Amino acid sequence: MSIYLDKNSKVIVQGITGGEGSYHTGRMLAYGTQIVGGVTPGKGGQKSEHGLPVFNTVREAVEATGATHTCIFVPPPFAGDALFEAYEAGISFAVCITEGVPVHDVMSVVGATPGMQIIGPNCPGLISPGRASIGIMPGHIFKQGNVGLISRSGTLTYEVVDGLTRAGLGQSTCVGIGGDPIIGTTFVDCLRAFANDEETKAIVVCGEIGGSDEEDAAAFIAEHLRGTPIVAFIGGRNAPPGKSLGHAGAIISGNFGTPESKIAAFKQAGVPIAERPSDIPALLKKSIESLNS
Amino acid sequence: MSIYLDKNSKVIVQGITGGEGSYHTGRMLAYGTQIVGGVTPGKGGQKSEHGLPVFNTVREAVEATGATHTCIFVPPPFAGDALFEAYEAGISFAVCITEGVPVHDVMSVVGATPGMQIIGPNCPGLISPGRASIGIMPGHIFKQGNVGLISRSGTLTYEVVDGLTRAGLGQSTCVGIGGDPIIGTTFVDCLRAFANDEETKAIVVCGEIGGSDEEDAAAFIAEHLRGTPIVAFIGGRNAPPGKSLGHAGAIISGNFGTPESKIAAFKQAGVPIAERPSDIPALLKKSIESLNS
Amino acid sequence: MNLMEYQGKELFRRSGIPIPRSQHCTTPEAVGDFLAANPGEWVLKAQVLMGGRGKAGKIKFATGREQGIALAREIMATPMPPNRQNPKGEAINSLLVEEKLSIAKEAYCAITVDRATKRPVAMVSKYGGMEIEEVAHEHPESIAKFFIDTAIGYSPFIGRELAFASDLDPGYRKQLPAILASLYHLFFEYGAKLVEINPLALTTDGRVIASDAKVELDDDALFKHKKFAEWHAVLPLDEDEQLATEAGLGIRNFRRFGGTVGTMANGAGLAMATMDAVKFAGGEIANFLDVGGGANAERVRNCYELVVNHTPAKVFFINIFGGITRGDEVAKGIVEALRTTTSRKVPLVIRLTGTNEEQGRKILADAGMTPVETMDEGAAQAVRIAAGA
Amino acid sequence: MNLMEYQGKELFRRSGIPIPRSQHCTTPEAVGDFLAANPGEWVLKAQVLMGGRGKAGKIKFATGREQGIALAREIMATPMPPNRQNPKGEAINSLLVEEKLSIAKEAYCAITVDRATKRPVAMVSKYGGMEIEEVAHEHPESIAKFFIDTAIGYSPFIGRELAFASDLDPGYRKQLPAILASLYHLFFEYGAKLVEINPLALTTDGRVIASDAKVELDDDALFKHKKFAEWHAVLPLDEDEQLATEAGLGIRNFRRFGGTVGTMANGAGLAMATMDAVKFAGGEIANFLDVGGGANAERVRNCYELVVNHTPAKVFFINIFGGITRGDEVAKGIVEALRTTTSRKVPLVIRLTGTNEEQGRKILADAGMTPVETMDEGAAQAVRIAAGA
Repeated sequence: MSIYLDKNSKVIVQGITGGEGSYHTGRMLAYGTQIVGGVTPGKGGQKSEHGLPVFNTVREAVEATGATHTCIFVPPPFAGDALFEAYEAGISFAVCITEGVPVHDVMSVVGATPGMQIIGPNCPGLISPGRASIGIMPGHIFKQGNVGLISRSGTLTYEVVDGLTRAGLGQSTCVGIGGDPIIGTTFVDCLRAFANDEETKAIVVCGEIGGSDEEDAAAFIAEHLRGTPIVAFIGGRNAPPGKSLGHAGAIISGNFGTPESKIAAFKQAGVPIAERPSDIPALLKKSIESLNS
Repeated sequence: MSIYLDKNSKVIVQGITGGEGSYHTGRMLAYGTQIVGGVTPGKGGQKSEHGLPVFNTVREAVEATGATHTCIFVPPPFAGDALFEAYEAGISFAVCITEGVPVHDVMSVVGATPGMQIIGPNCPGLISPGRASIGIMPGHIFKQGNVGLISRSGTLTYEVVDGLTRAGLGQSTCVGIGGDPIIGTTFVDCLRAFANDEETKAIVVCGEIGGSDEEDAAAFIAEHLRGTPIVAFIGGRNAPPGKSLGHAGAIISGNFGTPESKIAAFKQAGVPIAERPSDIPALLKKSIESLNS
Repeated sequence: MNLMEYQGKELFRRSGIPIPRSQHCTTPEAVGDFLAANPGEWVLKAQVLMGGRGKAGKIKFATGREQGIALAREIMATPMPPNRQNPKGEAINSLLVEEKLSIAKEAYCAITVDRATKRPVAMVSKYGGMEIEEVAHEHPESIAKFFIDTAIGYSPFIGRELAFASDLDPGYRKQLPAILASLYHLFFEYGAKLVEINPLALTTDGRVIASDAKVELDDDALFKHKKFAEWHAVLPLDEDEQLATEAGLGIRNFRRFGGTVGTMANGAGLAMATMDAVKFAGGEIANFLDVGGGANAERVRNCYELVVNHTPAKVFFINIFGGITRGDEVAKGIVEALRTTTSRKVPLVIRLTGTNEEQGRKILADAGMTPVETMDEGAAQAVRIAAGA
Repeated sequence: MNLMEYQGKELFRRSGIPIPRSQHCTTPEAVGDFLAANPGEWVLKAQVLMGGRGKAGKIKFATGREQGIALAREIMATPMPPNRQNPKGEAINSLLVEEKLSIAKEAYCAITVDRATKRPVAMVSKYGGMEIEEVAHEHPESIAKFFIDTAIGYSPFIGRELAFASDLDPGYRKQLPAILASLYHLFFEYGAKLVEINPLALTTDGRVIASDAKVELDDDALFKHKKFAEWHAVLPLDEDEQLATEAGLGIRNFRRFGGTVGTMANGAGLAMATMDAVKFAGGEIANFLDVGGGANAERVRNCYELVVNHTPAKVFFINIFGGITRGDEVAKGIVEALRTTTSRKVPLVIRLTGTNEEQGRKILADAGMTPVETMDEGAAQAVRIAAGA
C-alpha cells in the first residue's frame, strides 16, 4: 500500500474549470488518478473539458460521486473557504496547491477540521507512483517502488525523485508538504504514515533551513524508525541568515532553524545527510545495504 | 456503576471561595464527594474554609490533584471562560451551575470542547446517590437504587425524586440537564449513558414544554431502550402558548414544542406519561412489573 | 429582547447588510417633513413587535407632505388589532418611512439557535414575504438549512450551498454569501437568538436588499453592548412583563391567567408543575410566578403583593422545594413579608421542603403557619379555600 | 511586512491596548513645535525597523522646543549603524515623541505563529526590555507559553495562566488578560505573524502600558486591509527587496551575495539547492533568484537583467525543473528574453527538465542553445565559465 492515496481513491478538483485546475486535471487523469468530478460554483450540471461532471458545491459532488479526496486550485483568498467546504462535505483528504494563502486562514482551517488530512497549502501535492497523483507533480519522472519521500519544496522534490528513479530506486509515495509557515501535514505526520506502511522500506526527507520540522522529524525517527533506511537532505545550506520571522519566532524554535541544527539532529538520529541531491541515491543504497546486512 | 460520576471521581470547584461556591462545596463534601480542591485566581496557595487547597488556575489544580471533574460557580460573564479553562486543563466532565450565561458563549464552548461532557449551564448538577454529588441538589432526598432520572428543571427534579425515594425507588444517577436553550448534555446524551449503565434498570424523563428534546428522547427510546421501563412527565401542560423564540425557531422544531407533540412522541415510543409528579412512582412500578413479567 | 424593524435595520446597517433608504419618525409631522423634502413615493411602516402589519392596514404608500401626515395619523390612530398572544393589541408610537423598492423576487433568510445540534442554523427559502411557518407547512422541502460549526464560524461556501440547495433565483447567488456573512457577524457579535430577513428582496435593478428585519437579542448578553440598554427603554413590555420587572423579577417570571388560585414556586419547572397541580385539583390558576433563587423577605413580599394586588386571587399557594434556596431563609422571608405587607390579606397555603426544611418549618410554626406536606395536598387545599372563600 | 513602532502602536490603539501619549514627527521642527506646546520631559525615539536603537543613541530625552529640535536633528543626522543583516544600516526618516513613563517593572508579551503545533502561541516573561533571545538563553524557564486552539480563540484564562506561570509582578495580573485579548484580536484581525510588546511596562502609578510595539504582518493577508497599502509605501525596503519588486518578483525572491555565478531557478527549494550546487562546484554565488511559476519571456528577461545589471555575474545559470512551469514555455521565454534584452550579454548555462522538457529542449536547440543534463553538470559548467571568462 501507498500512504494517503492509491488507485481507488476518488478525487474531485475544486476549481476544475480554471486554467491551472483544468490543465492539471488532464494530467492527473492521464496518470491514472480516479478523478470523478469537479466543483465550480455556477457551472453545476456542465461537463469539464475532460468530460467530467461539474458541480456547484463540494457537497453535491461528494453525494453524486462518493469522492473522499480533493485537489484545490482556487485563488488564495478563497482557499480557506474551499478547505472548510471540503471538510463539511465529508472529504477526508485535501491537497491545497494554492500559493499565498494567508497564514491565519491556514491556522483556522487546520485547527477546526479534525480528521481531515490536509496537504499544503503552497505544495505540489503527492503521488503514489504507478497508481495515482494529486497535484502538479510531473508523473513521468516517478517510478513505483519502496522509497517514501517527503519534501518541503516543489521543484527540488522533482530533482531528488529524478535521481532516485534514474538510480533504480522506485517510490511508494512522494509527498510535497509545502513551504508555508503553517502546513496541514508535517514531516512527522508523513513519517508516522510511512511507519505504518508495509510498502515503504526506505525514506528520503528533503528539508530546508528555517523552522524546526526537520528537528522534529529527526526526533521521531530516533524513536520510531531506527530500523528503516533514511537519508536526509537540507536545502539552503549556503544561504546566509535571512530576515527571520522576528524575535518571538526565534524563541519558539530555540536554537533550531539553522542548517547546523538540522544536520546535527539528523546525525544524532543516525540519519546520513546528503551534501547534494545527486548524492541521495548512493547514500540511500548504502543505508539499505548496511541495515539489511 | 452510576453514570458520569462515582465516589472515586476527583472534583474541583471553580469559584470555591465565592458565597455559593463555598456553601455548596461544604454540602458536596458532606455528601461524600471527593472534592480535591478549588480555583480562585489570586488566592492560590490559600486554603478554602473547608481546608481544601485553592489554586490560581485549573491547570495548577489538575496538575496537583489529578481532578477530572469540575463544578463551576462563577458569574455569567465568566462561565464560558471557566469552561474553556477546564477543557484546556484536561478536565473531562464539567458541571456549570451558573444561570444567565449568554447563549452564544454556551454554543461556542460546546462546539469547541470535543470530549468534555458539560452538564448545564443553568442546572442543579447531578448526583449518584450514596456516592457523590456535583452541584446543588439536596442530597438527603435521594436514595441509592436503580432508577436513572433526567430533568430539564431544578426544583421539579427534587419534587420527583422525593416521590421516588418515598416510594422506595432508589436512583442510580439523577441529572439536571438545565433549562437553557443550548445545553451541553441533552436527554439523548443521558439516555445513551444510561443505556450503557448496568446499574440503571429504569428511567424517569422529566421534560417540559418548548424545544424538541423530549421528541428526540422519545425517538432514541423507541430505537434503543424498548425493553427498559421508562416514565415521562411533561411540565407546563396548562401553560398557554407563551412568547415563543420567534418564527425561525418554530420551523426548526416543526410542530414540536407543544405538550401534545411531546406526549404523542412518548406514547408512540411506548412510554407512559405521568399526569402529576406524584403519579410517577406508581407508573414506574407498573412499567417495571409489566416488562419483567 | 425583540427589536423593532428600525432597530434591527440599524444593526443591519452597522453590519453591512444592504437596507433601503429610510427615516424613523415618531410623529406624523416628522413624516410629512421628510416626504416634503424627499419627493417620490415612500412606504410608511408602523413600528411594532406584533406581526401582520400589512393585513392590519399599518403599511401604506404615500407621496408628499399632506398625504404623508394624513396616512401616518391614520396608521398611528389605532393600535395593532389584538391576537391571542397580545390580547390588548399594540400601540403604534413610531413609523419607518422607507424607499419603495421595485421588487422582482422575494426570498427568506435567517440565522437562529438550534437546540438539537447545539449550533447556529442558517436557513434560506425561495418563498419570501410570507410567514415562514406557512412556508414550513406548505413547502417544507424549500427551506435549506446549514448547521454552523462554531469552531469554523461562517464561511462563504455556506451561502453558496444554501443558494443552490434552496434553488434561489440566480440573481441572488453572487450577493447571498456576503449577506449571510454579515448576518452571522451580527448574530454572533450582538449575541442574537434570531436574525431574520423576510423578505430578502431582489430588485428589478439587481440589488439584493433586506426589506424587513427581525432581530431577537439574548437578554443574557445585553450587558455586552451599552446601546441596547437605551433600546430596551423604548421597547414596549406587556403589562405582565412590566409588573414582573417592577417587582424585581425576570421579565418572564410572571404571567396572569384570570383564576382565583394565586401561585408562587421557586424554579420555572416547579412553578409550571404547581399550576398543573392546581388545574388538576380543579382550580383556576390566577398566575404563574417563579420567585427564583434567594427568596428573601423583600422578594417574597413583592411577589405576594404582585399577586394579591393584580390578580383576583383568593388564596396564595407557595410551593418551595429547597436546593440553592434554603428553607429557613424562605420561611423567614414569608413570615417577614406577611408581617410587613400593607396589601390585602389572603389565606396562605405553604409547602416547604428540601434544603433546611426542618428549620424552615419551625420558623413557620413559630409564626403560627402550618405548612402542608406535598404539592398535591397544597394544591387541593388552595383550591378548597378559593372555592369556599 | 514589519511595521515601525509608530505604526504598530497605531494598531495597538485601535485594538484597545494601552499605549503612551505620543506624536509621530517627520522633521526636527515638528518635534520642536510639539515640545513647545507640551511642557515636560518627552522621549524621542527613532523610527526604524532595525533593533538596538538605545545602544545606537537613537533614543533621547528632551524638554522644550530648542532641545527637541537639537536632539531630533542629532538622531536623524546619521543612519542606524550597520549589522550583518543590514550592511548599510538604516536611514532615520521620522521620530516618535512619547510620554516619558515612570516605570516600576518591565515584562514581555507576544503572540506569534508556531509551526510545530500549527497554532498561535502567546508568550509572557517577567524579563522585559531586553532582547527576548537573550532571555531565552539565560532564563529559558521564565518564558511561559500557551498554544492557542483557534477553534476556541483567546479566552481570559489564558492571560491568567500566563501571568501566574511566568510569575509576573501582581501589579500586572488584573490587566494582562485584557491586554492579551486585545493583542490576540489584533493578531487575528490584521493577519499578523508576530505581535510583540517589549517592554510591557508597569508604571509606578499602576498602569500597564505598551512601551514598545513590534508587529509583523503576513504579506499574503495585506489585501484584507487597505490601510496597509499606504504603510507599505513608507516602509523602507532594502535594496535587494526593492530590485525584486521592480522586477515584478516577490519581495523575498532575490538576494545578492557578491560572487560571479548568477543563478535562477523555479521554486525556492531548487533555487537554494542551485546555490548549494554552485558552491559545491567551487564557485562564488552572485545571487539567489526564484523566478516562481509561469516563467514567460517578460519574467525571464526581467530576471536576466536583474542579475546582469546588478551583480558581477559572469555567467547565468538557469535551472528549471518543470512542474506547474512547463518546459516549452520557459524555453520560449528564455529565447525571447535573450532576443529582446538590451542589457549586457553573459554566457548562459541552461538546465531544463520535467514537464514538457522535450518540447522545451527542442525550442532551445532551434535557437542554438544546448541545455545541460543535470544540476551538478550545470553548476560545474557555470563555475568553469565564470572562472575562465
